[in-house]
Amino acid sequence: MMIEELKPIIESLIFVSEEPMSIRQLVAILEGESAEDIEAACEELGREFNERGSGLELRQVAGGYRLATRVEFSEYVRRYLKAQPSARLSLAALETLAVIAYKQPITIPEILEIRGVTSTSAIKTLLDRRLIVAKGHKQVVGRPMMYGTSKEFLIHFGLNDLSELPNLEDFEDLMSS
Amino acid sequence: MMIEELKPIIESLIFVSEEPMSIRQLVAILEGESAEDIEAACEELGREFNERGSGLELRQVAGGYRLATRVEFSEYVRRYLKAQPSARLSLAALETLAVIAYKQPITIPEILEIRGVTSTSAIKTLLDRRLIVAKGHKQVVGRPMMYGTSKEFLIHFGLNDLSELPNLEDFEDLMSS
Amino acid sequence: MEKTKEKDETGFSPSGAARTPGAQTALEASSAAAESADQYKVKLAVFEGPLDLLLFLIRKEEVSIYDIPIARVTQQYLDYLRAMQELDIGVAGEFLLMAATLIQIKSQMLLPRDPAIPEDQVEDPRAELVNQLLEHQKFKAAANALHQRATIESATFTRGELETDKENPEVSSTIFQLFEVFQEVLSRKRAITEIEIAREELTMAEKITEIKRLVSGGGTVSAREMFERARSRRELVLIFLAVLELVKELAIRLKQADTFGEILITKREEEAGAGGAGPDSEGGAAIN
Repeated sequence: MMIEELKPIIESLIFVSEEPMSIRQLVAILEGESAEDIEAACEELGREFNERGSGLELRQVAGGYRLATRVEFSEYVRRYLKAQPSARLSLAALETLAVIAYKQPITIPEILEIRGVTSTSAIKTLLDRRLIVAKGHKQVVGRPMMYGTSKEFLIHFGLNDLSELPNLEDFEDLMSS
Repeated sequence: MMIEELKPIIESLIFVSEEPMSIRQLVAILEGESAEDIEAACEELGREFNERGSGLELRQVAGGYRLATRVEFSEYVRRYLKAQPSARLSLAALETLAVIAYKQPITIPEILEIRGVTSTSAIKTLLDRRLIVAKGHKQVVGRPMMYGTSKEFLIHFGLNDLSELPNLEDFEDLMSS
Repeated sequence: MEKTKEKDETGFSPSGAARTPGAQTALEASSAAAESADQYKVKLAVFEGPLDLLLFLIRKEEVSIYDIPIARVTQQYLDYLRAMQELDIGVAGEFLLMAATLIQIKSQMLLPRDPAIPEDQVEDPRAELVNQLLEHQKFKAAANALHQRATIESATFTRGELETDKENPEVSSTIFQLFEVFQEVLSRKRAITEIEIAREELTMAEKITEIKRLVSGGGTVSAREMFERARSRRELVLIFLAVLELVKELAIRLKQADTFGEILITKREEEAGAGGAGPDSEGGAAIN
């Protein structure tokens, strides 16, 4: 294969790899190609990334080549990552959210009672993400705060209102076949 | 910022993101930049990937941009990842999915009506694979759950949005042939 | 219905690997109808449902879907069902329902036309079925198109994982998952409660044995002293319940000398005949 042909193949391989891609690995995948040609293709690929002012660069790190964002754009990347905690919740947070959604309004001690573990940091996460809101104090000893789901919760899960939460019957509909 | 300056920043952001990156997200990160400029930069970026014969391409999927390897190099990538093609959907699941995709939101009884056969286990599979999501209860007797396709569905089938589904009427008259 | 369920999971198992989704393929696979029973069985399993079977028959007979010779097709349909039954393939309810529909349409077709209704207003009894078949056919084609798209998609790959990717276990939160998680929490709580109950029962049994042992030598034990030995509220309740249980079992007797005096527990000996003061009233009075 010509070096020109090798380049895009190597590019896609480095792109999908989770670990830096070594010349040795590339030689193994690209049967019949010499280590020299492969190395030359890598070098050229890296040079091209630099020359065209790409947002990415081909870095040579311990053990091989990897693609990474260029340092000068790290500010934007950081900004993106920070604004990112979108769709994912830890299992603890998701459990807490589920309990709140189905048992609202509910206090922290009551959540503890159901989950069997403290949920304070999960509740903080959920409050930060605005998936839950405080719903006033419960009129019992200690007047603990009650929590319920927010409008953002409905939007996040694509619900019009809480009555659209699936119930046991919906689930059984799926099981009975 | 000039479009030329925007391009590498956008490239690095799209690279870092795990999910397709929407114009809206980019606008939020690149404060002060117009959606038009950002879109123009994305277009140009995509064109450049194609023109230089990169191993990667910029694709529009599920309402956003994402980088992916080109189909023509799939054999090498598979060889490296030793990727098992992800478990295929059964015929029943695919047909059920087609009905849901074109008729959403749709309930289980309505799917039965069209397919002439119960689809509950197919629906369970589709929910597990996250290709469909619950879309709330239908306000009819029994309040059955309605289902529709998810973002995963768009990603799985490489669609930018539902309007990219082929027209159902185009499938007509297959019997007369 | 059981059958459909199984098929879902095994739809593309080795035996089905050669077929791709889509009407044509399913039909062609079936039309290569084999003579031997075993092969027959395999072919029949290809039908996803009654509509699939009907479409196959229509194609096999090379008739128009818009003008189905209903008597002939019905006969063939019933033959297939019979074959399925003979081969011991469970015939799902949907297949039987369709058989009933076909027979109904057939008999409607045989009825003489009402001369009072103008010809262009006579409704074809097959119309609904034809629409259903056409609709089904379209979705099968759509499923095929989806499958082709997925095949192309599976040939492109996204980048490998980066360090910046979240370390959280992926918990994508669809609404059904939220429900499932909730159910899991509830069942976990149930399991914990059951363990607690089991533990409590064990302790209760222990208390009963302990009290029995204390009074076994014919001695007397002060109830107050025993209650005072309890290290927790829960243990106190347990002792109390154990005493009650033993009174009920007629294993012990409670005695109280004066109204506010000590309650003494003694072992109850076998009594021949219950006198005026029965065991219940005796125990009950003492406890109150």
